[in-house]
Amino acid sequence: MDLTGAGSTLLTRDNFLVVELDRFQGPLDLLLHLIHEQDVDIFHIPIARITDQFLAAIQVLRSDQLEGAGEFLEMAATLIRIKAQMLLPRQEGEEDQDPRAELVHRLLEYEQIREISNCLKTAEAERGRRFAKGWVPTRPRPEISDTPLETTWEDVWEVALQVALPDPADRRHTLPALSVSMEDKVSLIVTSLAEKVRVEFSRLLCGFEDKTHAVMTLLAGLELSRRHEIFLRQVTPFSELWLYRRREDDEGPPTGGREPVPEEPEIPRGTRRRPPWMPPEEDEPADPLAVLDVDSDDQGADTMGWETE
Amino acid sequence: MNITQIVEAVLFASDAPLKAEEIARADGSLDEDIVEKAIRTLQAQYGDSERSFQVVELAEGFQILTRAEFDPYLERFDTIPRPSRLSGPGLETLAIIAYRQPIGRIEIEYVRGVACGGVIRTLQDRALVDVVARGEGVGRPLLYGTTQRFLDHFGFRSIDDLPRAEELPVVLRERIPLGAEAGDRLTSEPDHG
Amino acid sequence: MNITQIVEAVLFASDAPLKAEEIARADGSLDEDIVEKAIRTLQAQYGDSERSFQVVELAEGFQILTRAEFDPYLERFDTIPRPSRLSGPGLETLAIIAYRQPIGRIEIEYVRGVACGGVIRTLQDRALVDVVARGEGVGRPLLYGTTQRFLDHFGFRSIDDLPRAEELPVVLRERIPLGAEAGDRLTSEPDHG
Repeated sequence: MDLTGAGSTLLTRDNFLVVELDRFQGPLDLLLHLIHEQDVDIFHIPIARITDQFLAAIQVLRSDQLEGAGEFLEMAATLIRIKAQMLLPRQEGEEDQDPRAELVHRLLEYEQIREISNCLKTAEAERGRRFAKGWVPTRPRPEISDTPLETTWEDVWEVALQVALPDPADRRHTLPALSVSMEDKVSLIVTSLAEKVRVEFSRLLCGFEDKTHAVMTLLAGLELSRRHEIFLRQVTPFSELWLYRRREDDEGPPTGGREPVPEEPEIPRGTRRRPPWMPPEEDEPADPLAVLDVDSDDQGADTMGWETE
Repeated sequence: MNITQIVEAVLFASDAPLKAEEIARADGSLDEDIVEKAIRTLQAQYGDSERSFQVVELAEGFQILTRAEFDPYLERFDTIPRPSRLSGPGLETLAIIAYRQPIGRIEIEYVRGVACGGVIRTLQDRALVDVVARGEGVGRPLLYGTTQRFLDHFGFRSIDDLPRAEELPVVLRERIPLGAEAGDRLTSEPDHG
Repeated sequence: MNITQIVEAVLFASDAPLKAEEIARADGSLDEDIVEKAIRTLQAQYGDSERSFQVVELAEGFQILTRAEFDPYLERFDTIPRPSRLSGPGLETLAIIAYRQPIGRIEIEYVRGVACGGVIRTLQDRALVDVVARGEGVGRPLLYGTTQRFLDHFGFRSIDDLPRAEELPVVLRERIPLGAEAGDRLTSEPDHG
């Protein structure tokens, strides 16, 4: 369709009509505007004039490449078609159908929709003046467990299928200083005492540089003593602290007169079994259980430290 | 602890309108009638004690809302959530859907004369409209209708609260089949002139 | 429209606790003292008329909240509390506990390869798992298992109902001692010899 020719001439002739297309929501909106501007009876639209004005108005569309230009062009085509039909002589016997009928119908309907839109706008504004209680917890301190859980069993199941033991090769071998656990030390003492009757505290610290190990070992010793699994003995202040295995039939520590005889502690160094939890002298990975991947997704603060109760 | 208090607690704690039968679920001693009676009691109590809020019938349910005249005092609080207003195209599209539901996109676009896919999606995102059925025609088009949220957003009790059909001109009351290719059919409709 | 009503409207509509000086912003006629007086008036009115809500002073300010004794009636309304989902780590930890209970934290961490204290606490907060026993071994570790709420939520009658265990990965299916290669400290009583 050639809009350029018709449009440019009409624009000069009807340039009293300045139309900002951005203001319009579409071709029907623009048409209604043109009709109302000129106080035209919607049922008797002067189709030739309105068509010319419409074409002139959408000139800007072509240059601006506005989104929705096609809709305006489509309407332009419809108007041109109606204009042409209006010029044709009515044939005898044919239903007296005004070519404008559909357009009028659409315009009326659209106008109605706009009226309803305005009603909605008013209702929206009125409703907007009233407020529901802002969402607040219904109680001062709601338990997290009070909130509904949307997780389904399927969610759990899917993850369950993925659970696999991590490949030991993938594990990062960082041993944070804080990961000294009393469990480890209890285990160290118990294992050491599995082979012998008693063990020196200092020997339990062999290979552990950090002071934390000493503290935890002492605590483990006290704990085992409390549980009557071992007893502790130190002859004089600052002398070696001995940890003794306690058998079921044991009554208590050896009596004062029978101090530990020196022959006990000696063990062939080379044959001492390295407990599995004890870091070996070499740089090979230590006990995987003591290995903590601190960079992982979990809250890193909770390390494998001493389980508090 | 009496029934009115229980109903009040439930209404108070909810962040959306609740139907009487939903409220009744709070306790075995309640049913729909009892709840509605309790709500009338609350409405009277709030009125008598000049509370700044009321129990309002809304979106086929009940909700406690502040009275409109306090709006000016609430304006400056950013802790008070305000729903955003709809745009012109949004309102137009919603008007068409509200009056002609269930309705497909093509018909909406015919009435508005412009493409509406984006607007409909926005309205769906805001839960004001939703797909309510599929059409019979080619491709079984999606048909849209309004939601409870729509009623809530505009403060309507039900869809009957919309301006009544009698108040509308002839054209809208007639459910003429509309569509992209309905132009021919339309011109053969009885003359509206 | 009086000051007490204005303060009430602001308190009601806000979705966060407000301090007296914040509430005072609603109107030029208000200051902190006036607001606090109004709040005391409201507290008295709500008390006298036996409202099911009250104005509560929290660390962050004032809020209108339902009284705690109505909690049981509010539990079944899904419009009230915000639903939430478990995270990926939460799901995995829950799966491990469900299929291998009772299980200690060290073992869970062994399977997951990461620290799990926080996740376990979250699951405990949600009442999906809890401490069900103490281990026999050294340090008497806490052992976790699933709760009645877990069964209710996922719709199982008992732990034995957990479905399709035969499809599970070996680590969850078989009661092999976890961390066996690391020594027997986790699963067997140390030999006191």
